[in-house]
Amino acid sequence: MTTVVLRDLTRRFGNVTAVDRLNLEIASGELVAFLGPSGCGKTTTLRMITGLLLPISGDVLFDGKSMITVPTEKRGAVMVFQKHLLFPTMNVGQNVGFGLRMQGVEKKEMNRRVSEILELVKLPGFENRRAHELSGGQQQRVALARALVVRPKVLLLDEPLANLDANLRLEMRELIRSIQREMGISSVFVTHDQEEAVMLADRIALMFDGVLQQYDVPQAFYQKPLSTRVAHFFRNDNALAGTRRGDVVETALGTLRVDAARVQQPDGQVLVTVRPEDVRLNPEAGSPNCIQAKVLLVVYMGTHTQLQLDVGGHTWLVHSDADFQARVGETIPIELPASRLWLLPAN
Amino acid sequence: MRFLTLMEKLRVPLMIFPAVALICVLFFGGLTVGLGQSLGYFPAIGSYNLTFQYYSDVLTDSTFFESLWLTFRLALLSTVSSSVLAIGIAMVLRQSFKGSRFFTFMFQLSIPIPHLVAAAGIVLLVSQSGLTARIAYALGLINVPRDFPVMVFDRPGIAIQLTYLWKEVPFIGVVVLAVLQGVGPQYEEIARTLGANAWQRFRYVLLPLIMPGVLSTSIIVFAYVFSSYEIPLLLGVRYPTTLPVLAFKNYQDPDLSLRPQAMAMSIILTVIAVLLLVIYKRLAKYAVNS
Amino acid sequence: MQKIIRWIVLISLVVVALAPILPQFVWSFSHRWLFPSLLPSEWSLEPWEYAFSTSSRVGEAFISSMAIGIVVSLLSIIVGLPASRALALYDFRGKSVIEWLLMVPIIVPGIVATMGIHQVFIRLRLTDTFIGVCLVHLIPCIPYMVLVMSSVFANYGTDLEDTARTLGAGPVSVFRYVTLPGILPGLLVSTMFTFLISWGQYITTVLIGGGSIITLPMVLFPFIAGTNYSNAASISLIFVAPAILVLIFTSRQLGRESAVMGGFGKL
Amino acid sequence: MFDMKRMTLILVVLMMLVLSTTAAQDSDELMGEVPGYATWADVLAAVKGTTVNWHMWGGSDKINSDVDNDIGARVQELYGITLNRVPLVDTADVVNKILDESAAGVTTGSVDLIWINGENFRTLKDASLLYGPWSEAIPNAKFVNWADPSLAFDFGTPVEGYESPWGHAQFVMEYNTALVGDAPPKTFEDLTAWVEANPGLFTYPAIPDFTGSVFLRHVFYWAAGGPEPFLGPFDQAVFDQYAPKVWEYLNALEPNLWRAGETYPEASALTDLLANQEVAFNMGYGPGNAASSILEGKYPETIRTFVFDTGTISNNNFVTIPFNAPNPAGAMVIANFMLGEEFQLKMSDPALWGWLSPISPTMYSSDFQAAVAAFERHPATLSTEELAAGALPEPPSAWVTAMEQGWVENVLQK
Repeated sequence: MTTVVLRDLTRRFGNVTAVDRLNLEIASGELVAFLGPSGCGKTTTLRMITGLLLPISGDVLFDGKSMITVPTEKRGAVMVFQKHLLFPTMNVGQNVGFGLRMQGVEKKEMNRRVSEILELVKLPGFENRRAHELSGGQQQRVALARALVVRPKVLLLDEPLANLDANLRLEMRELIRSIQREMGISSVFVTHDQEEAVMLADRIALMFDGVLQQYDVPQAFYQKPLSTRVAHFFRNDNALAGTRRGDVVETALGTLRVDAARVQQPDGQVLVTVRPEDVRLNPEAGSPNCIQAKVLLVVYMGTHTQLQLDVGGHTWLVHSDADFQARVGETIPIELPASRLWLLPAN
Repeated sequence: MRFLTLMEKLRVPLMIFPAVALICVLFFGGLTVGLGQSLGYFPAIGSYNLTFQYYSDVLTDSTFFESLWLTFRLALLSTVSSSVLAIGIAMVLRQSFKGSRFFTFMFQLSIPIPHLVAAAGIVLLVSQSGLTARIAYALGLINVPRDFPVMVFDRPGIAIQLTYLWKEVPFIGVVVLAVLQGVGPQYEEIARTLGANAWQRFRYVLLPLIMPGVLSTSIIVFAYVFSSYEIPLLLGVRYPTTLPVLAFKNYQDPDLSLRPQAMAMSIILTVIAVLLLVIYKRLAKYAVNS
Repeated sequence: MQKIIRWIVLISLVVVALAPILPQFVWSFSHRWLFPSLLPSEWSLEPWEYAFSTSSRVGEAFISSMAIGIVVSLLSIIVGLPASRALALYDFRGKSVIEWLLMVPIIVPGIVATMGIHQVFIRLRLTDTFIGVCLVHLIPCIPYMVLVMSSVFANYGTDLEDTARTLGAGPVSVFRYVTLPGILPGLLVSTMFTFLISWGQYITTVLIGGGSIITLPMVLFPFIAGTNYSNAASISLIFVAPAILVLIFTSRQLGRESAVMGGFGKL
Repeated sequence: MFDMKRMTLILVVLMMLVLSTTAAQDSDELMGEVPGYATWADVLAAVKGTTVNWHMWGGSDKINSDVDNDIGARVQELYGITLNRVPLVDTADVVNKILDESAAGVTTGSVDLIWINGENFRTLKDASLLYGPWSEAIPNAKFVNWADPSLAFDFGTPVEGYESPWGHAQFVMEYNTALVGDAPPKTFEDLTAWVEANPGLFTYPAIPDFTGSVFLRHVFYWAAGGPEPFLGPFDQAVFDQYAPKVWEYLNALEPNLWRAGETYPEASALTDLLANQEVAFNMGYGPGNAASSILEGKYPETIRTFVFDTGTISNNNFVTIPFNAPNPAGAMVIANFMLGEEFQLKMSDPALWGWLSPISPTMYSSDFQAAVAAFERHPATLSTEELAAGALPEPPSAWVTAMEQGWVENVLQK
């Protein structure tokens, strides 16, 4: 049970600032996702937590103790990579027991703990298999077991599921989640897949260009993104410029009511946004917050129908019921429920 | 259609035939002639009767065993020390640092240089009146050449081994380096986060990864040293000398009746080489697996 | 600390790499250089004049060494390339036997087969001939070529070739535009190795060439054995120069991660 | 035995008297029969535009370049022959090649002429693998005193027209005055004393090296009080009588030798050891070697030569023609040229090779004699008189083989 604090963590490679004054706190037993496009600095941060990479400035604290001078092998922050999962020269048992062997744990005890952890990852009795005899998912689970068996203070997973196919990924997510909960290990995992981050993480740290954009629970990234960039990353580009005045926003398409208790932008120039799934089509006549939109494209998606609409010159995406009917070029009314509207700062 | 399937069938045989034929005729043909002569089938001197006489002549001669032991010792020592040094240097060269390409090139420098030139260079360097001895004299460390340690024409064969080291360390090293660069840093990083210190990372993670490459290049090196002729001839003592030198001396003796003995030595040399290879591969397999 | 060790290793690496070669430059310009002088007491161009004179036969030997090396390399490619491809990409009965057959010459002392083949060559009138020497040099060269190239082929695979064929390329075009560029780095290195193996052969050339085919090692050997180090030095340097040139061209291939060097790890 | 030697000496003198009268006339006629050619003119006609492959020891750049340039150019000019020198590390290699060719039934080989003597000659002659007889029939053979046992016998093997002499060699010891002083040990007793007083500074080449072998013969001669017991056919009883004393002497010497006798150098390496003061002595068949080595920069200026008080062994360098030589006529022409005044004068020049001539100078013109007399002798070279005074014969090669083998078993491997 360890809390991890990153304080003003900064790292440069040549002229490029990979991570810029990052401040973050990971509560004991929490599972945090570092999310962002490739090159955003999430892996660099992970490596700084392990000590494989030293920051130029800033500090890494485990339970309040600075780790900067502690070498990787003594930190107790264990890493699981996406590639090169298992040591190819060892069998499963040797792979899992590696960390214990390094600590000089007695052989009998080691074997006991290895078989125990293999059961936990649902690979009982796999000790003598060679790495190349295992499937991708099995290898992933062995790698996880190898990390867990040393009871790390912090578990760090670098895109652990990127190489797995869709079904396996789902299965593994659940496994990681349940084991992490069960063992209560403070964990960080790096991913560029927002869906994965949302499903797994207690909190998500979204990074762009080495700068932390938003650190919050997954729901917040959908409901309360802090910028258009964040919103865009979570696939929300629906926006409409306007001016807030109290609980209304004046837009070119009319006046929209907002939930003043929910939105955080001050009065003045703002962007009104609403998630595609929150837009109501076919509103009842007379509903508030109704505006007209022109249908640009209708795509049947199986579970729903996706529409591209022209809303005051902006292209919006809207999800409707699967059986929703509309013709391209038709103008339809849509309702933007006040309780779902969120305001972003105007650019 | 039938023609096409026939071509399909013949493809592999056609591809391997030239190489296999050449090696069979030249190498195994030569070996067979040698075997025949070693057994006394030597029409040129009018000998057709098969006999093991020449083998027993060779195997009862202490000179042969002294040569065998010397040859084996030189090969083993050169191979082991080359491998160890090669791994060490490769570990340094794999790190990325300024000028690493220059140093890697310098490391490879001796690979293409013929053994003969290497031998001459080593003599000029480490003989009792060589450059090192002269530097030692200039520094006042020695007064006369014989104060300088004996390294050329010596029983332990130090100059011989230095020549092999100089030639073979880069050969093994380059292979190790290639393997290490293919491995990348991640295994070590995992090991590190799992609590392995520098030695443990090398011993338990890297060494098993590079061992297959080291083992098979060291077989090549061992075989080379085991069979080389010029270096021990130029830098070694007159007695005992290495097996190839001894065999060739007998072969080139104007007394043709020594030829079957030379051939018997060669055949024994061959058998030992193949045997050592088999043992080595077994050991290697065992070492890698456990 | 680690940095200091690294630089100690690197500097000694350079010193050790150059120590047996650089002093030979000085030797090649020396007339009298006796113990304990650190530099020659008399300088001279004689060793170089001798090396470039016709009587040293260095020029002639250089040409035959080069010609033999090139012919042996080409033959090794012609013979070794199909075999290594077959071994790398196809499974067939007796494959392990073939592999073994082609690898044994690396392990077994070359002098053994050479002494036997010498007897046959005398009868076939191949001793004292250029082609006889080339043939005997092939014994160690083919196995090296096959060893390296089968690893290269295995690494390269057939996917790209198959793609090219579905795109309408004939066998020649596939080889010319897909296979050859793919295996070229490996081919360069293995050709360099076979060339250098041939380039450095001494005793096999002496035996089969019978003194009629004079190669550089044969010109050099008497001077080393005869402790005539000044002449040995000038000839050594001529002997080394093409080898270093070859290295400069292939150094990059040698240095980087490649199936080529890995090939040596597949014995 | 001894009497026979005296007899031959008398014969020599008589022959010299007879021959000297004809010395001035330069006839170009065959003096006997050679296989395949009726007259010398036929021989000369056959050689125009041909190549002669001369297989010879190639360890001396000086000899190499002189053979290629001077001799090569002259025989091209005189006879239209292209001389192709084939360098050897060991003459046994070419002997072996001939043996192999014969065994394989190769009747036209590639070797025309071989620089040879001793054991190698005997091997080829005994196996009947030589062309000839021819050497007594070529025109310049008239200069050769075939009655001289050192020319009629090559290490006890009768020459009988199968090889032709071209240079004379005598064993000398070389020493570094900087280490030894001006009074080198000229007897084996003195040598022992010196070696004991100066351990590590003396050694001799490992046998069967040519030079090491001749040093060993000197020890045998010393042990027996002279060469006489070893000049007849090999006799095991005689050998056993003197051998123990030789092994005892050499083994007693061993602990004080260079490297404490742990190993013995090659002759060429010994040259280098002397040059760099690793040892104080070298030895060899070339009385002019010290002088030319000093001039070539291989030796320091302080090297001098001496011979043992009891004399040193001398022998001759020959050339021979193998049975399957493709161009025996050309080979004979070269051999003939090498017996001529021009070649012998050049070879004797201390500034060039400084060899001794197998031919008495009186056989040649007065110009030749005057030129030889005018040679400036290097201080490192002994006078011809000093050398000739103590010239000892070589034993038959069977003795040499026995001595060499004995040394390997009783000294080297002990």
